[in-house]
Formats: sequence, C-alpha cells, structure tokens
Amino acid sequence: MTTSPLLDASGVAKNYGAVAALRNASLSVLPGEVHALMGANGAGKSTLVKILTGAVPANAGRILIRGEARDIRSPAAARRAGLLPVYQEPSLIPDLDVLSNLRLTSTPVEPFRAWVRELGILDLDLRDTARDIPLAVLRVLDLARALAVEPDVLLLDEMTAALPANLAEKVLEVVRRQGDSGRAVIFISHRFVEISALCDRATVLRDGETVGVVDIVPGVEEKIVELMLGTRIVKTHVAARSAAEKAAPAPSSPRIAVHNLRVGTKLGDVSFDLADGEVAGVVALEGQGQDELFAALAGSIRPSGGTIEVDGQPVKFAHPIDAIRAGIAYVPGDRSEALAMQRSVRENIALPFSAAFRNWGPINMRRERATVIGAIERLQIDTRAQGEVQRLSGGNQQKVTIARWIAADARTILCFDPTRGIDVGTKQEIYKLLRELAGNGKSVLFYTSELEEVQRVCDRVIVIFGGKLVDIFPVEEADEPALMRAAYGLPRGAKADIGILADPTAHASDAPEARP
Amino acid sequence: MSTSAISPQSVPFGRRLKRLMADRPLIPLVILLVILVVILQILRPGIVNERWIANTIKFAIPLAILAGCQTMTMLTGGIDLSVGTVATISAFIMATQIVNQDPAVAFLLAMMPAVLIGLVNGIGVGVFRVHPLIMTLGTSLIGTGCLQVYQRTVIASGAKIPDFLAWLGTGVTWGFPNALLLFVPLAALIVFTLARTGFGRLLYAVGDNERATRLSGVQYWQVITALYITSSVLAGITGLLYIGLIKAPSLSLAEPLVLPSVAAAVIGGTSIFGGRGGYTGTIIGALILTVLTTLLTILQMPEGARRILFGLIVLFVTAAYLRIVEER
Amino acid sequence: EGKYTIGISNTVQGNGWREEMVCAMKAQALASGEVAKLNIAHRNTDAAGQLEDIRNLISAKVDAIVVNPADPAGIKAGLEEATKAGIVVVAVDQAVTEPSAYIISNNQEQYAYLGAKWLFQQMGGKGEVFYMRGAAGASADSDRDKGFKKALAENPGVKVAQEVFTGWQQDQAKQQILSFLSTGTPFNGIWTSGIDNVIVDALVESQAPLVPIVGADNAGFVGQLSSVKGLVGAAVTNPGSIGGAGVTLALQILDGKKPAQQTVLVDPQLWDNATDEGKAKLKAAADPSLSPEWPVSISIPEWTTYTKEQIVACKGPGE
Amino acid sequence: MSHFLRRQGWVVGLFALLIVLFIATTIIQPAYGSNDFGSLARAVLPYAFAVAAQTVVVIAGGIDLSVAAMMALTSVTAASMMNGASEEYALFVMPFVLAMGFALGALNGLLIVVTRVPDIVVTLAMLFVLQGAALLVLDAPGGGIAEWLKALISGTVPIPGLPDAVDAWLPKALLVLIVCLCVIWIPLRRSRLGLSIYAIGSSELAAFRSGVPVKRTRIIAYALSGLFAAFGGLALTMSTGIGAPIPGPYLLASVAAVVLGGVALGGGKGGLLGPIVAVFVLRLVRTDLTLLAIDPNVTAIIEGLIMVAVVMFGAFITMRGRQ
Ligand SMILES: Nc1ncnc2c1ncn2[C@@H]1O[C@H](COP(=O)(O)OP(=O)(O)OP(=O)(O)O)[C@@H](O)[C@H]1O
Ligand SMILES: Nc1ncnc2c1ncn2[C@@H]1O[C@H](COP(=O)(O)OP(=O)(O)OP(=O)(O)O)[C@@H](O)[C@H]1O
Ligand SMILES: [Mg+2]
Ligand SMILES: [Mg+2]
Repeated sequence: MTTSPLLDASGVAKNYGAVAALRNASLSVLPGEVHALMGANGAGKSTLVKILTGAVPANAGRILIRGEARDIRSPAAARRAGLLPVYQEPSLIPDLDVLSNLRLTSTPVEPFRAWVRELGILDLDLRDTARDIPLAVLRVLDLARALAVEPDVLLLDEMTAALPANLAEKVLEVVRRQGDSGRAVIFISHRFVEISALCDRATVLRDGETVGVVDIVPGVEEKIVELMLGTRIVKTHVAARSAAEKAAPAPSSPRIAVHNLRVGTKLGDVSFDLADGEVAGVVALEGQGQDELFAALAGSIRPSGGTIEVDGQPVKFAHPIDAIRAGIAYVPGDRSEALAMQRSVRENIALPFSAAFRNWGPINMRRERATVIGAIERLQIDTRAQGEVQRLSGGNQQKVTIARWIAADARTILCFDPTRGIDVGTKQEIYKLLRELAGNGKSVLFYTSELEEVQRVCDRVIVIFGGKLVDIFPVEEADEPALMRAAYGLPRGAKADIGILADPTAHASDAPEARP
Repeated sequence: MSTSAISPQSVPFGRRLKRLMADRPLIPLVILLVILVVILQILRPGIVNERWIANTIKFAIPLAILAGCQTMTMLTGGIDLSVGTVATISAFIMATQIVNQDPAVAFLLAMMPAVLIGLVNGIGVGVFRVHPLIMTLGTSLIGTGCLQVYQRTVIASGAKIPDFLAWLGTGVTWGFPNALLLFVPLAALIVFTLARTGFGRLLYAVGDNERATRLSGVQYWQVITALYITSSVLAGITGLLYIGLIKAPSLSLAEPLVLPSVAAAVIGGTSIFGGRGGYTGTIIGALILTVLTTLLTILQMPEGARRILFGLIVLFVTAAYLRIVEER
Repeated sequence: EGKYTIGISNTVQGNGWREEMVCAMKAQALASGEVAKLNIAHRNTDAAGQLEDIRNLISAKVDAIVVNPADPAGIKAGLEEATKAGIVVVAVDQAVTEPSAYIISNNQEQYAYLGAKWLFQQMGGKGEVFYMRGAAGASADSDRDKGFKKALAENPGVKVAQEVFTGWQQDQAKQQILSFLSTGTPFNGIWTSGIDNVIVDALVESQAPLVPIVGADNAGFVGQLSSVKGLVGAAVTNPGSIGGAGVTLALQILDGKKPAQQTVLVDPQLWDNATDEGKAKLKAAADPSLSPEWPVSISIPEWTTYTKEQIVACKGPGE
Repeated sequence: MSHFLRRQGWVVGLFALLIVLFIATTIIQPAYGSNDFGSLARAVLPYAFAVAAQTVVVIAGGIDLSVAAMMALTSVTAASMMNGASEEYALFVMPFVLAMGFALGALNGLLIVVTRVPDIVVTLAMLFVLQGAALLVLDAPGGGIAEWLKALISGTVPIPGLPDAVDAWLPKALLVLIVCLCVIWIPLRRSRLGLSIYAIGSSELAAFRSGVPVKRTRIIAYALSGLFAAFGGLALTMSTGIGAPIPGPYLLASVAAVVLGGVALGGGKGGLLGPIVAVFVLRLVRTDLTLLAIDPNVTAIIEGLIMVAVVMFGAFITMRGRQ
C-alpha cells in the first residue's frame, strides 16, 4: 500500500520527573486500518494516547496528521484535528445527565442514540445521571459519543478490559466496521484474541520505545510477545493444570457457605460453598449481580436475606472489618477503589495493619518493612517510580492491591477481575500466585471477565445470570464455549452461535493464550 | 515541538537544588522565614533581639497548636472552624471557675466542653457525613451562644487568671518562653503521631481515599471522631495557654486565630484536599504569619494598605512554596 | 404590672462594654417597673442587618426601640419607618442622622480629646505617643480619632510614634504593644481606645518603662491604676450603663415627658491617679468583682435607678 | 416526575419548610402583613446576592471566602462615588461597580489558575486585599447614594390588572432580586458555559477530557461570583444609603445557605433556587425569633442548631437513599 499515513507520530518522549514514561515512541496509522498498540505494563501506551490526544504535553516529539505537523495542546484541539480517544477511565461528567454530557461536547444526539443501540444497550435513558450508570455501560457510552462525531482516528485505550463478553463482542464488531469504512482505529488491549480478530498491524512498545511494527498474521503472537518482553522470559503457554495438581479437596466443613443470599433486586437466592485450598471461579456477564455478591461477602453492603457461614459459624458483616476479622479479604477490580494514590507503596500494603483501634499506637517499623518487602518481592512489584503509588503503572498498582492481603496473610481472598488491564507476563504471575495460595490451604473466589482464565486458575466454576446462580460445574467442563453459553443463561449442552470470540475457528485459534 | 531527547545524565545545579528543596520542603519554608526576619531587621535595625524572639515565639505557639488542629483535620480532607470557640470557652471557664474551685476541678470543667464539641463534630462528620466546614461552623455558633448564656451566670463571681497559666503563658526562663515547656512535647507528640503511629497513617489514608481504607477494614467514624476530639482537646489546651498569655477573659478571645490557623497549615504545605502535609511545616507557617504580623504593625502605612500587603504576601508565599515543592 | 414592650437592637456581641450596656437596659427596664417585656435583637451584624432587626421589631409592634446604631446614617430608613409606625426611637452611645429619633449618647469625640489632652500634659507637651486605635472603619473609632487629632493639634510638640488598630481585640493589642516594645522605638506615652489592661500587663511583663497611659474606665484598668506601682495613668469614663439611660429616656417619652432637646450628651469624666482628687474617684469606682472588660461606671446618676446586684444579675422583666 | 423529584426533592422540601415557617409567623404575630413581607424581602436581598456569588463557585468545585469583602469594597466604592453627585451620575456608577466586581472576581479566578494555590487560600488572601482596598476607599462608614436607587428596593410595584391586595405582596426588592438573578442565571444555566461550570465542579479531569476549557471556565465562574457580590454590595448601599468598609456577616451566612440549599461543597451538584429559598428560611427564622422575644443569646444557639440539624437530616436521607 502506498497510502500516506493518517497519523504519524515519531520521537515522542515524556518524562515524569526522573522517570521516563516514553523515550522514543513512534506510531504510524494508515487510513482504514485497525492498529494495535501493544506493550507490557508500564510500557507507556496510555501515556502515548494521552499525548496524541492533547491530554498531557509531550517533552519531545513530532506529530503529523495527514502529513501536516500539528501541535495538539488540548483534547479540544485533538477533536478538531479528528482524533478522538476513549480513555481507560470514563470521561462522562459524573454529575451531569447523558444529554447534558452530549451537549457539552457538541455531540449530535441522534447518531449517538443509534450507536448506543448498535453497541447493544437498548434501555438507556438520556436523562440518567452519569454517576448512576454502571461502569461498563459508561465505557460503551464513551465509545458511542466518540463514534457519533465520526472521527478520523479513534483511539481506544483498553476499551474492552472492563466489558463483559457480550458488550465486548459488539464493540469489536463496530470497531471492525470503522476500519472497513476507511477510518483508522488505534486499539490497545492485552487480549491477543481481540488483537488477532480485529487488527491489521500492531506497534509494540517496550520501556517507552517503539520496538517494532508487525502485520497481524496467524502466528505473529509469539513475535509480539518477544518484542514486548524483550529479555524477560515468560512462559506463555500454561497448560490447563493436570489432574494431579487439581486434587479436588473434599473438606468436611467448607470455609465459606452461602445460603440463599439475596441483595436487593440485584441478587437472589445464591447458595454455594467455598472450601479451603480451592479457587472457585465466578463467571457472569456484566451486571448480573456478581458485584453485589462480592460486596456482600466482603462486608461492604448488607445482604437483604440469606445467610453466610464462615467455618460453620453464621456471620453477619456490618462493615468490611468484620469480614477481615473472619479472614476474608476483598480485592476490588477498580484499583482506584483500593489504593491511597498519594501514599507510598509501603503504607498502602501496610494499611490493614493499622485499621483496628488497638493498632492505632506506635508502629514497629522494622517488622513492617520486613513484611512489606516480602510481599513486594513475592509479587515482583516494579517500584522504580518510588514514593507515591500513583506514579506506578497500572499493572503494578494492581499488584499492590493484592500484595496487601498477602502481607496480611488473609485466609480467603475475593478477587474481582484482578487481571483487568494487565500484561501477559503479570497475568501469569497472578495465576501462579492464586494457585500457590490455594496450595497453601487458602481459598480464593475469583471473578474474571476473561473466560479463558477460568481453566488456568479455577477448580470449580460458579455461573451467575440475572442475579441467580444458574450452574456450578467442575473446571474440566469449563471450556470457553461452555462458559459462554452458561453465562448467557443457556442450559449446559445447548448450542448457539454467540459471536466471533466463541467461534473456535476464528483467527484466535493460534493465539498463544488460546486453549491448548 | 523539538525532537531532542532528554538526557538524564547531566543535571544542572539549579535543578539539583530545586529537587533538593522539593524533597525537603522545610528548607524553602525556613528560607522564607529568614527572609522575612531579615527584612524586618533592615526596616527596624536592632529589632531582632532576644526579647523580640521570645515574644514572637510566645504568640506563635498558640497559633501553631491551633494550626496543628487544622493540619490533622485537613489531612483527612476536613477543617475545624470550631477551634476558636473551643479555645475561648475553655479559657473563659477556667478563668471563672478557678475563683471558687480547686484548679484540677476547674481544669476538668474547662476541658469538658472541648471534648463535647469534638465529639459532636466527630459524630456529625464521621457518622452523618456532614461537610466539616458546616459542621464545625454550626457547633461553633452553638458553642458561642452557650458561652454567652454561661457568661451571664458568672458575671457576679468575677474572673481570675491562675498564676500557673500566667507563668506558662508570659514567663521567660533563661531567654526561653515557658510556653515551650508545653509546646515542645506537644509538637513532638503530634509529629510522631502523624509519622509513626497507626492513627497518623489512617489520617493520611482516609484523606487520600476513604473507600480504600474502608475495604482495608478502617472504620471511618472511629478515626474521624477520635480526630475531632483530639483537635478540640488541643484547642482547649491552647485556650488555657492563651488566657495565660493575654490575661483577659473575653468572649471572643481566640476567634481571631481561626483564619490564621488555616493559613498557617496551608503555608506549611498541608493540602486542604487531604492526604498530604505534615506538622513541622505548619509550625514554620505559624512563625511566618506571626513575623509577618509584626512586620506589618511596624510599617508606617494606612491600615488599608497594610491589609492589602498582608493578603498579597500570604498569597505570594504559598504560591512560591508550591512552585518549589511541585518541581519534581 | 408593666405596660410597655421595648425593643432593643445591638450589633456587637461578646464585647464586655456592649454586654454591660445590654445588662443595664435589662436592669433599668426591670427597675422602672413600667416594662412588661423586652424584645432584644443582639448579634454581630452590620447596618443592613440592624435594619432587618429594627423592621422585625416594628413587626413585633413594640412601643419603643432603643438602638445602639451600627452606623449613624445607615439605619435612617428603618428608624424613620419606626417613627411612622408610632414607635419611640432612642439611639444610645452614638448619634443617628434620623431627625425624629432621640439620642442619648456618650460624647466620643470629647472622650478622646479629654484623655489625650491630659496625656499630652503629663508628657510635658512634647515627645512621642503610641496611638492604639479601635477597629478600622468603625464610626466610633473615627469620632474618637477626631478628638485625638484635636488634642494633638493643640500640642505641636507631641508626635505619633506609631499608630495601630487593635480592632478592639485584646490579643491583637497585646501582640502589637509587645512588637512595638521590641523595636526599641522611644516613646513617652500611650493612648489606647478601650483596650487597656492588657497593655499595662505587657509593659509590666517586659519590664518596659511605665510611661503615662490613658485608657477607659474598664474594671481591670481602674484596678491597675491603683495597684500597679509606678503607673501613671487616667481612665476616661465611657459608661456602658448608657443603655439603661436610653431605656429611661424612652420610658419618659412614652409617659409624655419629652426632653427639651432631641439629643442628650453624657460627657465623659477623667479619673487620673496623679492627683489626690482623681485617686479618690478611682478608689471609689474600683470594683474588683466586675469582669475586667466591664466599665466600672455601672450607673449614671439621674438616669439609672437599678442596683449593682440588678445589673450584675443581668435579668430583664419576666426572666 | 421521579427525575424531577430526585433532583429537586431538597428544594421542594425547603419550600415546604418555608411555608410552614410563614404559617408559624402568622400564628406568632397575627398582624404579620404585606409590609412585613416587604421588610423580609429587603433583608434577604444582600444575603441572596452573597449566596448567589458563593453558589456559582461552589458548583464549579471551588469556594470563595472573599464574598463579604468584595461586597464591602463594591459598596464603599458605589457610596463614595455617588456621594454628593447628581442623580444621573448613578447611571454610570452602577455599571462601573458591577464591572469592577466582575473584574475582581476574574482576578480571583486568574490567581487560582495561574498560581495553582488552592482556591480557599487565594480567596482568603483576597479577603484581606479587598478589605484593605475598602478601607482605602472609605476609612469610616459614609458616602451617599442616589435617591432613585434607594427607592428601587422600597415599596411595591403596582402591576396593572392585579388587585392591590396581591400587589402589596410583591415588594420591589423581591422583583429586583428575581430580575437580577434570572437575567444572569437562566441563560447561563442553559448555555454550554453553564454546563462547563457544572462539569469542572463535578470532575475536572473528565471535563478537561471532554474538551472543556477548564481554566477559562474557572475564571469565568469566579468573575460571575464577583459580579453577584457587586450586586450584593450595591444592595447594601441601596438599603443603608451608605458604604461600610467592614464586611458584614455575609461570608459564613453564604456558605451555610449554599449547603442548606442542597449544593454540595465539592461541586457539580445543585442549583441557585435552593440556596435562595434557604436564605428566606434563615431570615424568616430570625424574624420569628425576634417576634417571640427569645433571649438573644439563645437565638445564636437556635440558629446553629437549625443549621446542624437540617444538614444532618439531609445527610441522613442521602445515606438512607444510598442503602
Ligand atoms: N505520573 C507519573 N509519575 C511518575 N512516573 C510515572 C507517572 N505515570 C507513569 N509513570 C511511569 O511511567 C511508566 C509508563 O507508564 P504507563 O502508564 O504509560 O504505562 P502503560 O503501558 O500504560 O502500562 P499499564 O499497562 O501498566 O498501564 C511506568 O513505569 C510508570 O511507573
Ligand atoms: N490531563 C491530566 N490531568 C491530570 N492528571 C492526568 C492527566 N492525564 C493523566 N493524568 C494522570 O497521570 C497518571 C498516569 O497515567 P497512566 O498513563 O499511568 O494511566 P493508567 O491508569 O495506568 O492507564 P492504563 O492502566 O490504561 O495503562 C495518572 O495518575 C493520571 O491520573
Ligand atoms: Mg495502559
Ligand atoms: Mg498505564
């Protein structure tokens, strides 16, 4: 092809004080292409997107749009240049209703409505305040808002990371069509399946530098991983665990027993057990009540009915501290919900130690240091950006949220989508960690939005649909199509076509992360 | 835009100095303080003597303690506007009760309203989630009203400043104000609490991200209630010290210290939005404000111009300080 | 048995002088036996707020309003409306511009002139004076400034070493005098506008020379004038009991005994501790049982009839 | 309907409270009539403008501690300019003073944006500066005002076609308030600028990413606050006929009324109607306390209790709503 690039950035550098987030990044996108931007955690993808769209100023670099040098100083300027981003964080104004949000950005309403329907959200009231809308829907609204103004270049930063499979599906279809209609899309994702299904080329970043541009052809995934990780050696092929490893425990009394748990209208009559030494997966589409289930088990919200037993004793949690005292720790999916961003890694990890009234006194600094360093090493947290947690990259922040409970030696960990927006290497570490915990007799409840993770980590799968527990089955039967069907509330064994991701014959078949 | 890359090797001296100041935010503050003192000395040669220093410290101490209340509450994203009223109430009760009561009893009576107001503030902010500005403003109104009513019941019995408080407030031993005997341990305790205790950690964490602390098992209302009670008790103690210094129980004794106490904490580098700051900076902030007040009193100019200058200097100092510290 | 309802409006709360004024109003209303109810609006506010209070008192249908004006001109409209509604209006402490209102007032200009004249005499007509004013922008302060400047003009040898505004606040005044002392600036006298006992304290504490000092007749300062060794000074009376006098005047008018003039001025007296005569007056006036911020002149002969117990109890009719 | 109630529920509640208070007032003082209501409207005027000034910046996520000092400065400026001048000269003074308020407000905003010092500190510093400037303009209360300006807020407006009995309940002061606020607020609320003000208060980052010029919007919000404060300063001069350089109790009152009016300190939520109704409630409470001849020291306690109780009640409902 000889078409000239729509967007051409080169030599982009960005320093945050002593840390170089970007050193020498370049990116060239042709019209009509869906271009993947890939890199491990901390490689600088988000920073590059922010620079391209004027959200942060670069220290150096040259940006050409249709061959013309443009100085993009603000998101408004980027908009005028035809560059529209969907950032990782929702960009709607929380206290304005959707309609006002559209007016604020001069977005035409009718096309927006059409896109929202297209993207699979049928019951949107434009008068709803953004704050009251679930995260996944907000992300879709962001996308619809961007699409409605028909941008030349659409930049999607981990657009699908927080989406349930059904919505992700729609997004991918729409993005694909954008590419076909001659516009360009820059697509950031850590999911190879999506990349192979969607993208034409990929630019790979490592440590703030562009290390390669590759065409997406079957089998290229290995090369991308190599580029991304450089010398870091990562086992990308993790087989489903062998039968011996699984050693399904048959304990006399379960660690946690949930009976007929109800939370408002969101969750009704859920009953299951969680045993010591077990990782139980929870699979559900967005908003099926899994948030409420986790929050209730964590003591964050009060169930409206049913009982929870811990070690055979019925418990009532009025506050997370009650759950923590019972040995149950909760790692929320959104790290901004879990971290004190202006405090150090150390203080964040040690936070639970000071919570109880009797621990308000002087701190034993030496003991604390030892515990914290132990946890940091165990999770291999990259603390290059010393000091405040907000200076760590997203993936490393995520690890801090888990490290806290490793340090506190919690007996049961409720992990809500812990691998959201995390690179393959780190993901492997987290899988390993969860298995290790189970091996040490701890129990884990693990919700994931990436179905293929289930078989790597879990012993059993709990499927929730429409606020009800619809199925529990052993991991052997939990291949992706089966999970997908269950997640849609279809009975086990039924066959239905539910999109490109579930289709085992799509490009995904050769992806390193795909089923073995 | 240039295409030149930034080379991390050769850091010029200016930047190194800036970074040093940014890492040690106390240095620029102390420099600002010294500059003010030098200006004062130039304007009135000979003013900076032992006696002046003792006086400045005497007046800075009550301000610094109240600013300590603000520092701690501001770390959690709050503010305590009731400290002036609390200090006044404690001082007034002490001065009137000492006439007929045993000093220890008078002391306990004087601290009781402080604890009570702190408790109400804490419950309002911690349990009912009322905005601290409004909550403490409301309790301070209520407290002032109660003080007025109380004042009428004790007019007949008169008032007296206990000798011990006068000694503590105004006395100077070997050139050092006696108030330091109270202040140094108190300041050390506050600094230690903020840096090295679980409670201090929680103040920072709660101010930074309350939801995160909740998920870590922190009970917000406990922290906040303890905080506002602590703040009120400190204000009560300040009141006692202050009445020893001023020696005139009035119904608005410590009110004029409230806004400066907020300003001192902010100048000292504590973020009004919570999660960032410390007490040592606040102490310097209080000293800066006290020196500034003297400086403006000494200057011969119309009162209006004096106030304009005061406002401009406070703004300039805070802005300059932020500039230096944010250079990272 | 009383037949009248009297409304009171005051705009400074928590200040010893004003508290005494309100107590004198209550005590006089009780002692007169003619007042059934007092309706008191007493809070910190400005002229606009006082207008609001006066109008509320009009709504409450009081028979007379005794007001300490926040500003002489600023409440004219309200007072006019009150007179129109048939309400007797008496301004105390400061004058008002509304012609229909009666005024019984301490003469603020004379207050400052009297004290300053005495002070400059003590200084021998020359030297430097430390001039401590009240609140910048308050009308009582600018009236006093006129009197002070008049005395200054009569004594060309006297210079102002430093002029400060205490804001009528004890702590601010004390910090200012201490700062001033530390500058080592020579000075030969102090004139202070009502904040006095803390100034003497500061001089004593810092072992500064006790220069002649003029303050008000506050209990604390009057006591110091007799007890502090080597202190030469004078207290100028500025009775808070003027409030009681205002109530008496209002009642007289309600009873049909209109005074000859619209304005009655209560002239200040000066009690110094340099003469035997002054010493005797100070001794007679001294009252250690009063709050140090309260003026000792708790009654005005011919105008107030309450006892000391009554004003100290601070109870109005029906309380 | 449910949208309306959810959003305006607090204001509706305040209105109900106001009506209850009016009924209570007529029970306490059966003769309470249209004249007394006119007094209330005039008393409300300066507070209402102070509260409007505070509301705009609070919605934009800030706070303005210089409101009362700004009112004092604009008031003394107006009073000293009009002192002894002709009646027509006031036609020039009014816009001048309003423009001055707008410019000084913009200066507040500019300083916040440029120095990056927190708004609470900048406006605290400006409080001193403006107070000082007011003292330089007039070192004691004084000045004068054109008679027609005084007449502008006293009495009632005869509206043709309405019976006098109704007319009497429409004091000019109330109309002036409604006109001044509506002329600025209603077009603003509907414009993109208005949305931008809500947006930066709700989430600065999201607003920035939505293409809102955050800095410019912040400056404009403070400028509007200055404009409203200038209206307040003029209202003070109009009601008292003079200018006073010492600020009145409008700062704390404005913050209290903003919160009572359902505007979250933190930004992004609420409107102007709630705080204005809250001002009426607070003033009427003061009237009732005076009518009842309650011990003045107790009135301070009662006002404090009302403030704390209402806000706690509001917090309590929100908490219940969340569960
Ligand atoms: N505000 C900041 N201050 C200091 N360092 C920062 C800051 N933001 C990012 N960094 C550092 O810059 C590097 C790149 O971060 P960036 O978030 O751009 O990476 P990323 O590719 O988006 O990674 P992830 O997938 O983990 O989010 C990281 O090492 C991070 O620690
Ligand atoms: N315009 C802006 N204004 C203020 N802060 C910003 C702005 N843009 C980015 N930041 C901050 O810079 C930091 C670095 O962002 P970073 O690229 O690491 O995002 P991230 O959340 O890690 O993304 P991801 O997980 O998708 O890779 C974040 O703390 C963010 O809040
Ligand atoms: Mg990223
Ligand atoms: Mg990132």
